[in-house]
Amino acid sequence: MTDIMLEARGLTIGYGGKLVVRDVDLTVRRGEIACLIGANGAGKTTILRGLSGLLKLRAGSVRLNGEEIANRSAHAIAARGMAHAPEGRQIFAAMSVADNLRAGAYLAPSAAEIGRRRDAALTRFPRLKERLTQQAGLLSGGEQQMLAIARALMADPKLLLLDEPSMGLAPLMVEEIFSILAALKSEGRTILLVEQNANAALALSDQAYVIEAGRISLEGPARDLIDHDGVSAAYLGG
Amino acid sequence: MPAALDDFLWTYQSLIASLGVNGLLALSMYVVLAIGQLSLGQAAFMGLGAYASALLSLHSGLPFPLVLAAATLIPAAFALVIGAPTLRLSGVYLALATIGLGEILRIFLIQSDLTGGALGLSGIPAKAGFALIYGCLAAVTLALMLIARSRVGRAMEAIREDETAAAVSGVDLPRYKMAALVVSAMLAGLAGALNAHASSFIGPNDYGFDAAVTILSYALLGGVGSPFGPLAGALVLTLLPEILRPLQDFRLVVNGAIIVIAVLYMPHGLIPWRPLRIGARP
Amino acid sequence: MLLQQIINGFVAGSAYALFALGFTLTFGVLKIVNLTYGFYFSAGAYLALFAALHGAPIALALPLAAFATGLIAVVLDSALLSRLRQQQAPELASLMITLGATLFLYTGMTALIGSEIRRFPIGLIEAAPFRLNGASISLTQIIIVVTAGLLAAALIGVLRATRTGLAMRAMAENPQAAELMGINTGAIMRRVSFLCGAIAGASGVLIGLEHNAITPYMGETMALKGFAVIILGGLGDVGGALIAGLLIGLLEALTAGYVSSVYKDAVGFLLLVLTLWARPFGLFGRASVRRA
Amino acid sequence: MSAAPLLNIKGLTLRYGGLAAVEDLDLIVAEGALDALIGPNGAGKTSLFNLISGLTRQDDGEIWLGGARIDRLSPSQRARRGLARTFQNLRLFTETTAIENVLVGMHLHVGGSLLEILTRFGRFRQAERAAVDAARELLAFVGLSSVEYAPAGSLSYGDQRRLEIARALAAKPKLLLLDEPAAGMNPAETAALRLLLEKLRAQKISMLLVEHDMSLVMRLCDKITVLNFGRKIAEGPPDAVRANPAVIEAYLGVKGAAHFRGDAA
Amino acid sequence: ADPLTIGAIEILSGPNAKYGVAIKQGFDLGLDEINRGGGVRGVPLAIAYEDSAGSKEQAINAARQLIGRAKVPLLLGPTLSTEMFAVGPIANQRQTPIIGTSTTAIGVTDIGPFVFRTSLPEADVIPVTLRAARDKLGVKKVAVLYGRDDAFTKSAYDVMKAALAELGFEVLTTETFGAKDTDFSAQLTKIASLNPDAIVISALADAGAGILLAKQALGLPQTVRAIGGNGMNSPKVLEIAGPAADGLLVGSPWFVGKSDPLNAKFIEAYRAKYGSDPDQFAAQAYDTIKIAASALNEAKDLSGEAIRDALLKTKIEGVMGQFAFTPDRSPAVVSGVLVLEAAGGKFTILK
Ligand SMILES: Nc1ncnc2c1ncn2[C@@H]1O[C@H](COP(=O)(O)OP(=O)(O)OP(=O)(O)O)[C@@H](O)[C@H]1O
Ligand SMILES: Nc1ncnc2c1ncn2[C@@H]1O[C@H](COP(=O)(O)OP(=O)(O)OP(=O)(O)O)[C@@H](O)[C@H]1O
Ligand SMILES: [Mg+2]
Ligand SMILES: [Mg+2]
Repeated sequence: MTDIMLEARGLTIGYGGKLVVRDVDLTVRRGEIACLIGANGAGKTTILRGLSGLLKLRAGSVRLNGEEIANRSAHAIAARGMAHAPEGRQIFAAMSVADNLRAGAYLAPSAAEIGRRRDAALTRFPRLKERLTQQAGLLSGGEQQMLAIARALMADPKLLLLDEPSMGLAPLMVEEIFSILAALKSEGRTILLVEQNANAALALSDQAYVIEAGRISLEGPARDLIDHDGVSAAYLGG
Repeated sequence: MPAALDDFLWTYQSLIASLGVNGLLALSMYVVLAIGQLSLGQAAFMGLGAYASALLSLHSGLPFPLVLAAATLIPAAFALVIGAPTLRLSGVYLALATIGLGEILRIFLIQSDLTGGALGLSGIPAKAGFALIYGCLAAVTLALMLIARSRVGRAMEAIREDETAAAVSGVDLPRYKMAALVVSAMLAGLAGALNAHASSFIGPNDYGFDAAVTILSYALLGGVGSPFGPLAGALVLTLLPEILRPLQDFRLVVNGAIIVIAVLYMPHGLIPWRPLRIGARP
Repeated sequence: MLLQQIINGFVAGSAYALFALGFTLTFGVLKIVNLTYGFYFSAGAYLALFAALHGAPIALALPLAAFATGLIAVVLDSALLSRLRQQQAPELASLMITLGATLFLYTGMTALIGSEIRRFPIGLIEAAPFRLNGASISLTQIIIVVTAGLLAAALIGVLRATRTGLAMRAMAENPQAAELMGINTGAIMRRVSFLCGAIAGASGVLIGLEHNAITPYMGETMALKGFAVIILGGLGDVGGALIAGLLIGLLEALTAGYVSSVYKDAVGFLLLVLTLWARPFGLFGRASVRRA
Repeated sequence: MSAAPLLNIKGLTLRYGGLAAVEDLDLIVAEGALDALIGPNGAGKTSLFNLISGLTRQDDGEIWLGGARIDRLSPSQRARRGLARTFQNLRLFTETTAIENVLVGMHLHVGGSLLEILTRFGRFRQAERAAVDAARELLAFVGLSSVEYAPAGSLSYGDQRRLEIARALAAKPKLLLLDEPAAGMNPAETAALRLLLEKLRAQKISMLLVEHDMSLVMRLCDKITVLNFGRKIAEGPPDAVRANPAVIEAYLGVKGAAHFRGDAA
Repeated sequence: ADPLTIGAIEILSGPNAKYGVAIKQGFDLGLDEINRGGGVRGVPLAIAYEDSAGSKEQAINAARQLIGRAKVPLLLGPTLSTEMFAVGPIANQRQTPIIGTSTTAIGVTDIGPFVFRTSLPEADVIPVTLRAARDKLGVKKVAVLYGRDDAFTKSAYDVMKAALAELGFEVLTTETFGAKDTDFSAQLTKIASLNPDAIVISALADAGAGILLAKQALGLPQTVRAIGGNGMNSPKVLEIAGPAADGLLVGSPWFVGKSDPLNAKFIEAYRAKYGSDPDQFAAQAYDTIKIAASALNEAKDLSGEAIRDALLKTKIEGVMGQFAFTPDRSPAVVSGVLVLEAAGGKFTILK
């Protein structure tokens, strides 16, 4: 077992004829939080989709826990312990909240285990508990966001990819999300985070990458980037 | 006219006429599909137009242009009446409701003595020549093209993609949907009348489920980005069985295979382009 | 006569429902109006016929035919629909491709085996009807009613309560998200195709047995009725399909018995149109949930 | 603030079964105002927007816009009266290009009768050309010039948000409802959005803004209304709302309130 | 020498191909014999077949091809009366004689002076059958069941209705079905409740057999006779319905068991060539090609008018008996109609 959870080398991804992500190298260490920040359209979402198998890679290698997973199907990657809470939430709208959570634990070994994870998720998001039987598509935007995160947690992942988890959440809830991330980290889980709330994200992360027009323009320990002048001007509103 | 050409035209008269008529039907399908309404009432509207015009021609002595007008207005009136409740439906539900209405109409045609029952009507005067059929087709195609390349065409496409977003942008959904249904009914009725007066014989089973599906397939095979897609679909699907005639037993098998392959390789239709609008990329 | 008409209606309705169960399931999971479904119905009947002509008892011919049609469905769906899905083709393209495939399959079948009407060998199944109170019902009819009921219950059970059912529903809603949950959507799709093909095939055998008339186009006729049934019941709703099938069957029988057989076919469609005007998504269907 | 009310909502109520998404709500947006609507997730903000724009019907209450009652009108009729909105869950015409999305937004203002369309005479060409120019300008205004011809569905999330705003602006609304316009934007992008909204305010477009980004709301808005469980729990200028214990308790949190205190200065 | 080619339009594919195929086999058998005997006008005779697949559109296109391009002097077919109503006017317009071999509906020959048929119209056959049922079996009260949406079954029903009234039957109820129906139990249940002596059925073979099976399944006794029209006069009906067909009555211009030598020879040749028994459609086709050949030989030239005139004068002895056309181009001799009864999977002449 290495201490590197995810290692991407030369990641290149495109849509049709257009390359959107070029030659990106990323490393996420076990038990750490890494974050990607960048302007709208920089390619953050595309990178996450490439890592989790939703998009085909044009080139590059991805190692999860030392095993090559480039261009494996998304379900196979999920089975190796990666969970991805995608952009736009992608909840199962016509299914109840409870069934969405069950689907999140699709690969769980036993009913007891599913129950345990569900209880944990519902303690984190009490609002979902009130809405268990409601069709997920009828939830408010923020409630859906909570469900998307909770559903990813149901997989009990070793590596969690989160695409803007704080989007659409009320300030109190944003605080809550960041403290959940901190708690997950202290449980020993690894997280790759895309976040526009860059201040909070950098404060929480160990390692950070700045994406510009599909390439990594800057990387380093998150603490250092907070103080970096360019970063602060471009992404932190400072 | 040289005898050879005359023979050629006579031999392919029905085929040439059906190409035009089917083109009109394809356009009538286009009008509803363009706003995302999977209405399959076209066959029934066609039947209404055909029967109305045939009965008028046979029994009323009305001049032919008036007969044609009636053949477009009667289906249009029918569309207006059924429109309000029907247009609340969407997708396959709308498709089946309109097919259901068509089946009910068919059963009425079969039962009624006026319409000749299962025997249909024969001896309809042959008044629809090539000039009339293709004149109508050309005029309708041009009009639809001009509309597609305007704010109306944009609004239609917007409805197809997202009704709610179109509505809050100020697009009057009920009006657009009703207008599309009525225009589509008029075109189908016109096609029915032309067909009746080109082939001289009509029967109630010509306007059932099979016909509805055939008309739909013109548009689907051709693509609904622009009026030319459905026209191309009608052209191909009308000609194919004739071209493949020498294959005898395997004619329709090959026909089916060609359709399958065409869709596999051209899922957006034979003519996937959308009309160039003013302001679109040069 | 009332009792007999109710039996007639119930049997006819169960037959519609039996056919419609797989039809509605294909739509429910794959989100595609798969017109080839009617072909599996015909194919099932023919396959069982050939098995029976080679001496297989019905208890063997039926499952054999169902298994074979299931396999045909898997092959066709993988070759056509999966491919389209990968290309992210527009929804209607899949309707068109099944239309083309239907033409190909039906005419291909007739070109190979002729369009002659065929019948199962006499004595393949006990034909003498049971009598009760002057009404009669045959063994095949009983089997159809029972199968339709049990199958509907089983499908509802699978969809609601099992892990596979959960995966099917998730895939129906959002295949990409389902993949992210670790659901192998390709495998689920094949399973659903197989199941639906097998249901269509088995219902073809049973209904072929009941009327003892097998023609290549029997599936096409059935498909139109089946369509009405699954729409009336609400697309994708298994229980709805059962109830809608029974409703249409009963209504047709009673109309023919007490009003006029002229309106027998119309009444199903009339019910459909009126229902949709009142409930735009069928008796039990629901609008897709998408909040603004 | 004594300007005439542009939007006037009286006793508005919407229930889903036992749950009241909006309950007995009174709300006024004055002519030219830039007001905010905040509240915890599920408080009923989007539901209120849906009621105002006509996508759902209220169970009770009235909605007045510019002196006329609009709560029985269809969405397009309300749009005609000067209402436009953006969607929290993006609803763009994904297959059409960005510029065409904006052109659809302009639907009500592009002239040309059916006859003119069919003959290409009269105002038609001129109207279309003017519309295209205006659409280009709007795209430039929201910073999307480079993707004019990209299908809307292929834009990144943040760009799609901007496109929604451009489409809504294309309708030349009197009242613009913005549902979380800054979601998916980083602080720098949010600051640019703020400038944009300020320009709109200068153009006398009234706005009602739903937003969870307090740095934006607190700096920008004239009046803030806070909802919780469908009811109004506070209303007033930013400073008052920020200090309101009920709002801190339900929405901002002590840390949040403290955090945003410095911003308004 | 180049053969003289005439055209034939039949249903060779699709659900009703069984009729077209039987007809084609009848033609081909007759053609062999004609050509073995020297052909017509000193050259072999040939038939160019076109498939209509049962569709009017395709039948029309086929006819236009044959007349306009292949320039055949004479057309045979098409199979169904509906198709004839579509194709007849076209042939007539170009003055090309067209002979239907299986078009029994009312009004077929009214299409025009070049439209012929060699099949007995239902109007000549059905009254014979009904009279036999009344006189020989004592049938008085009947229920009627007909296919409402098919031109052929509907027009046969019209004939039945008139004949039933004329012969003084009591009609208890008139029920209908759709061409594609396979479930007839509701109608038959109603009929059974009225206790008729017989059920008069106008149906094509497939539906007809289905009705017989359903009749048995519902427990209607064998003594309640089924009386069919031309569409049910097919061995296929007996084959499908099995014992349920026992007691069925049909009228027919021809019968496989007819013992005259010409017929025996035909059946033997047919069995040798195709390995099965001919049906009425094959027999009519066989006679028709002989009639056509004779007229082509006699015509003073190959113009449409000459052939038409020759056809009107043709008199032959065929497997169906004496044949000649009436002035309005239907079969003149109707005395040969036999009433057949199904028993043990075979038709026999009703005693
Ligand atoms: N389906 C698609 N087809 C074509 N281009 C696309 C598609 N999806 C994204 N793109 C393009 O890829 C680039 C990167 O998009 P991506 O969604 O990865 O950005 P992002 O960094 O996540 O931005 P945001 O912060 O707005 O979410 C953008 O230029 C976008 O226009
Ligand atoms: N159609 C519906 N059926 C049942 N409940 C609904 C329906 N629509 C909304 N709700 C509920 O009403 C409440 C209000 O939802 P709304 O979307 O208005 O919240 P919101 O204030 O916009 O929240 P957010 O900040 O998360 O977007 C939510 O709890 C939601 O679950
Ligand atoms: Mg993104
Ligand atoms: Mg909201």
